[in-house]
Amino acid sequence: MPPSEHELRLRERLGRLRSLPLLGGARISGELERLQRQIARIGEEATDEEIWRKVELARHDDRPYTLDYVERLLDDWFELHGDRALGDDGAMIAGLGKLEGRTVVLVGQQKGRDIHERASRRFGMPNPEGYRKAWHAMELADRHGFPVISLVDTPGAYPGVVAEQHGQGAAIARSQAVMARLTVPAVACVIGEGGSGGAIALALADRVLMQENAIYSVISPEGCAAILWRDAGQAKKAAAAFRPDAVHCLELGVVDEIVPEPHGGAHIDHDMAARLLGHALRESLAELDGIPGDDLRRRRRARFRSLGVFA
Amino acid sequence: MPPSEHELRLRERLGRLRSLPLLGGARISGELERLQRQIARIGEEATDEEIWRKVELARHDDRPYTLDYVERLLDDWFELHGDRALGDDGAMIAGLGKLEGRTVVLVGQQKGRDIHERASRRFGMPNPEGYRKAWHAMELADRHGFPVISLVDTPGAYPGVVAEQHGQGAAIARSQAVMARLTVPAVACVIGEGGSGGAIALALADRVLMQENAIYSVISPEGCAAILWRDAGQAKKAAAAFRPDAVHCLELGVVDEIVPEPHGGAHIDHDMAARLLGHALRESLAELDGIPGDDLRRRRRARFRSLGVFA
Amino acid sequence: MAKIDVSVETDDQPSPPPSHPNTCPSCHSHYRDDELERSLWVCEQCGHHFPMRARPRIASLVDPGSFTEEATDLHSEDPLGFFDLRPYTERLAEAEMKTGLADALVIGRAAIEGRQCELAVMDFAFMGGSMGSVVGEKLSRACDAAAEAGMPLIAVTSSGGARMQEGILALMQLPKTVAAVEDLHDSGNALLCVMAHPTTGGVLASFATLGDVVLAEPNALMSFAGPRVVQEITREKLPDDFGRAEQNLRYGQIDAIVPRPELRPTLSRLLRLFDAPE
Amino acid sequence: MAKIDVSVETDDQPSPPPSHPNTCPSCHSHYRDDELERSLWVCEQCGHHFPMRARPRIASLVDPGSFTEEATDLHSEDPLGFFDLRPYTERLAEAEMKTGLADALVIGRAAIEGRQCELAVMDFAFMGGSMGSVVGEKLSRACDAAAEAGMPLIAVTSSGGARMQEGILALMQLPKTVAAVEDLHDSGNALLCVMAHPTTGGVLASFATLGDVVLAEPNALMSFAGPRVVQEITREKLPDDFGRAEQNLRYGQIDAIVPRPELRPTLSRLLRLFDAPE
Ligand SMILES: [Zn+2]
Ligand SMILES: [Zn+2]
Repeated sequence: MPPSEHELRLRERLGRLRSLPLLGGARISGELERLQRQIARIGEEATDEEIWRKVELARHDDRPYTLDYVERLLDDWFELHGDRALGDDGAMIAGLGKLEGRTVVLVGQQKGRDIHERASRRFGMPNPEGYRKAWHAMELADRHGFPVISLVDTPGAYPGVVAEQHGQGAAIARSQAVMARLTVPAVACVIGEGGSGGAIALALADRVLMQENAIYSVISPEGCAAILWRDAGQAKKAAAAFRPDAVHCLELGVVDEIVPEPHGGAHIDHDMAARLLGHALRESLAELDGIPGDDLRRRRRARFRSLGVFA
Repeated sequence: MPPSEHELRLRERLGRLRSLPLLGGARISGELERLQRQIARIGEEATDEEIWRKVELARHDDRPYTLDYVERLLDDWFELHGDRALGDDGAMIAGLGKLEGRTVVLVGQQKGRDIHERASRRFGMPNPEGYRKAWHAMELADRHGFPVISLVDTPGAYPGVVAEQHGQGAAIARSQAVMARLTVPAVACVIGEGGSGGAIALALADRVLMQENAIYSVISPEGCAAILWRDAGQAKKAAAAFRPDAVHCLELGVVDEIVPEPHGGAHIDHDMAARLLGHALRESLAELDGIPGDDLRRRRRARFRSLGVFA
Repeated sequence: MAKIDVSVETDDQPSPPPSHPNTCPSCHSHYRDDELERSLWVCEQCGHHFPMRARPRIASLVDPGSFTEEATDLHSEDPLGFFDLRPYTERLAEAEMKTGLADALVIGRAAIEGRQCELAVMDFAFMGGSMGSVVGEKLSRACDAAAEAGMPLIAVTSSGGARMQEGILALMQLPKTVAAVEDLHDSGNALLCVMAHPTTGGVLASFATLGDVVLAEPNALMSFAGPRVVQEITREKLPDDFGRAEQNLRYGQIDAIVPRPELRPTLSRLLRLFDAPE
Repeated sequence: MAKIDVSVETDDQPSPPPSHPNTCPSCHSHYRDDELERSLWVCEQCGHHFPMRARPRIASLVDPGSFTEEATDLHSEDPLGFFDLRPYTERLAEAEMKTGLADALVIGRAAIEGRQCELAVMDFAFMGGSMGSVVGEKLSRACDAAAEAGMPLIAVTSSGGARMQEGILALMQLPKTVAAVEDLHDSGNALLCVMAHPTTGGVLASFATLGDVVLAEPNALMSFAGPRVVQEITREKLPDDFGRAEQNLRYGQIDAIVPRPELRPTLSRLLRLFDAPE
């Protein structure tokens, strides 16, 4: 498809976007402009090939993980461990740190870098203990007025027998409920795989960002393909159908902003990726500064309550 | 000892009581009067034999347990199960019911009546799951403005390996913290054994009642004897030393009121015991009616913060 | 480690289909339609709970004539232009034809034994009870209606999870309904949840588990990941009652298992306890 | 089932006494007093943490000269006229003689690397670090002092539990300190807990586990019931690290295990994070 046709479709979408109820509620017109600029920056809608390339990049073995950003963005990092009930889930990180001199609580799923760490961190798929650890940390943030930053990077919550026994579904629900109650600013960013319920558990935030090559989806391409065509190999086709890429999520109003990555992807240059992410996080936090807690909470809920398309 | 001497000692104690810091804080002078009446009603200080008799009565196999009172005092009882994390502890009861037309949340330890039930309810010794179930129910009460009634009857929290792994100490602390935060009226009554931390977990209430033949202690007589004399058989001597009986607890300001039992003890007549308890609970709740939630909480904390004797 | 996500199973069948929908999959007793209707779709031989459609469910719970349906006009859009084996729009039309419902959730005002409440009942027959934008919106509106009227919301769930065909917007119905439930809670009104077989994926991971009181029907599957997915990923043998109501009760996840014939009196009692208006 | 209660063990010895207090019970290295003092009472061979008294603990944590002790005048009464092998008053006098402390807790204002905080440090040598009315009152006052000054409270615990000799009033120090911590939390200030060996019974079951951040020293015993009692009641073989800091970390009960030499920089970092005034 020639670029001009893409451009046309994009403009048309943006036009639709303006009138859709999903942009009602808390969103203000200034944001539409930013959104427009962002779409213009990204330039054109991704082809099926490009979408699949993003799926690959989002899962790239060398992609920076939560702790890679922690290391580069936060001073005085102090990791909190344990859910005060049952365990300490390596698939979830929670802690306190200084972001440019300001204390924040950071939570996020953590994938492993080597074979051993991958197993111990369960490939970034949290158990209920992990979500409980995260909400414990977020409640600490709320008590002390610290903003919450959440970095989302998970194929999904862990589908284990014990995870189910310990209430995986309820843990994800409760984690969202805790975020819906926060009276401190919360900014989420999808930094890799934003896989389904396991991801949304950490993403009920005031601002939801998404890195350029991250994906965010209701189901993995493989899972979708397995259900629709009984063939996980059709993942590429599935990804093309539901388009988990950042531009599409931005167009739908699911994310508020796309965070640029270094040319070629975040894995090429972790330091640069961290600088770009840090800039976006600080900008988002600055926008939320000074808004009273009750207002934050009301707008945050309204933002999510406005999502959906129906007639 | 002749009654007159008892009387003297009692009066003297009451006199001391008036000036002690432990009666400062939230307590008001009207309460001192009630206290005085109560001491007068009980008449005289218990002898060592009488104290031991109360220990036996408090542990009597036929003594009414939490569910015996629930059955007799609450309409529309609906038991809540589970801690939403890990398990459903039979040693702890939690539920909703109507006390004379008013919805309350009731929590309490539950001993077993027969061999099988005793094992499944762990002799009324809760695991952390039990305390978590109780605080979940109390948080529900707080959300909906229902008063909390807690019935305390436990030899202590369960001293098990798994209980420790799952944070027994923290669960007891957290349960107290939840009660310290409640903005609804809370009335506790020790109905049998008020054993140590396992008991206080449910007793950080606005009003703390105690049945005539209940005991309330920092350690069981056997435990105390085992530590002091390396001989659990010296329990009677230990009980005489720290006097876990209701009159003594009342004198110290640890409980606010003694709830009378049927002649001979609550086990003689469960119905009558329930009527007497019901009356006391309703009276205490009535006294707390109309006090704003923040005041309740402030006074409740002040009540407990005033306990202690030092120079 | 497979990259298969696990929160969504939108198959229309909660379990392997029995030879005939009126044959009990547990004891193989066979019933006529009117027999099942009379027994509230509970097998009189073995107690198996057959799936129950939304409208008969409502009729079985509420006082006759007391139900006023709300938000009947909401229909799904097709934001992705989604096409798998067939277009999503075609699936929607087919589901509407088959069920007589506009989507997988019916909401409205009702009374149970004289106590008023807001009611939200899912129907598994509509695309596996999957939650898309319409289900999310209706559940949210039900929360608001309950909050405004000062009465509890009773939600009866039966769902395979989020509706894949609406993509990421389906996932957004999780935080949407959670936010709505928190608004309901802030209003001081209760959410009472009843989970029917199956309640899995995104519905379990949002409003269904946030009830002040959480009930389940006997043997209802209530797992975030489906048994097949768990089996596939962990390669473990699953316990016999994996994810079932009984296991959930044992592990402290729910308050009670209530057989269908006791559901109306139980909810009535809860409405009295939560001071629902008469 | 024995009726033995389990929350209190006030033995003066946290573990079987070694042949000599300066001999490492783990690797049997022997140290001179000045060697131990220099190493913060940590065995340089094996890392074993010897018990550390309150005053050297404070000296090891705070900026030189920055500690101002508070509530030095509080002394225990004997509300029960308690007499076991000896009168409680005699035990108190003896403990005061032995330790030079008025009771098992020292509180005061301090600075750590330039950041101010309130500090509460227990001393196991004073009647097994047991918590009676004075410990409860001082901990409560420390909460208030931190709240009023707008700074975190750092509590370093080492305790066998509630002080039996004060009977039910000792038990009341649990809710008393919990209420004080909740007042501190409502003021928006943090409680930072450091559990040293052993922290058991009533202290574990009250303020020690309510910290915003909970640290422990390596191998510290942190169990509600003592190992002996658990063994006696359950008749099970206890795991090797029963109740130890390492087990508590694995089971999610604490945030970190911090070796003693790293405690000062760690607390300093936490004071920066919690915006303690300079
Ligand atoms: Zn059958
Ligand atoms: Zn050594």
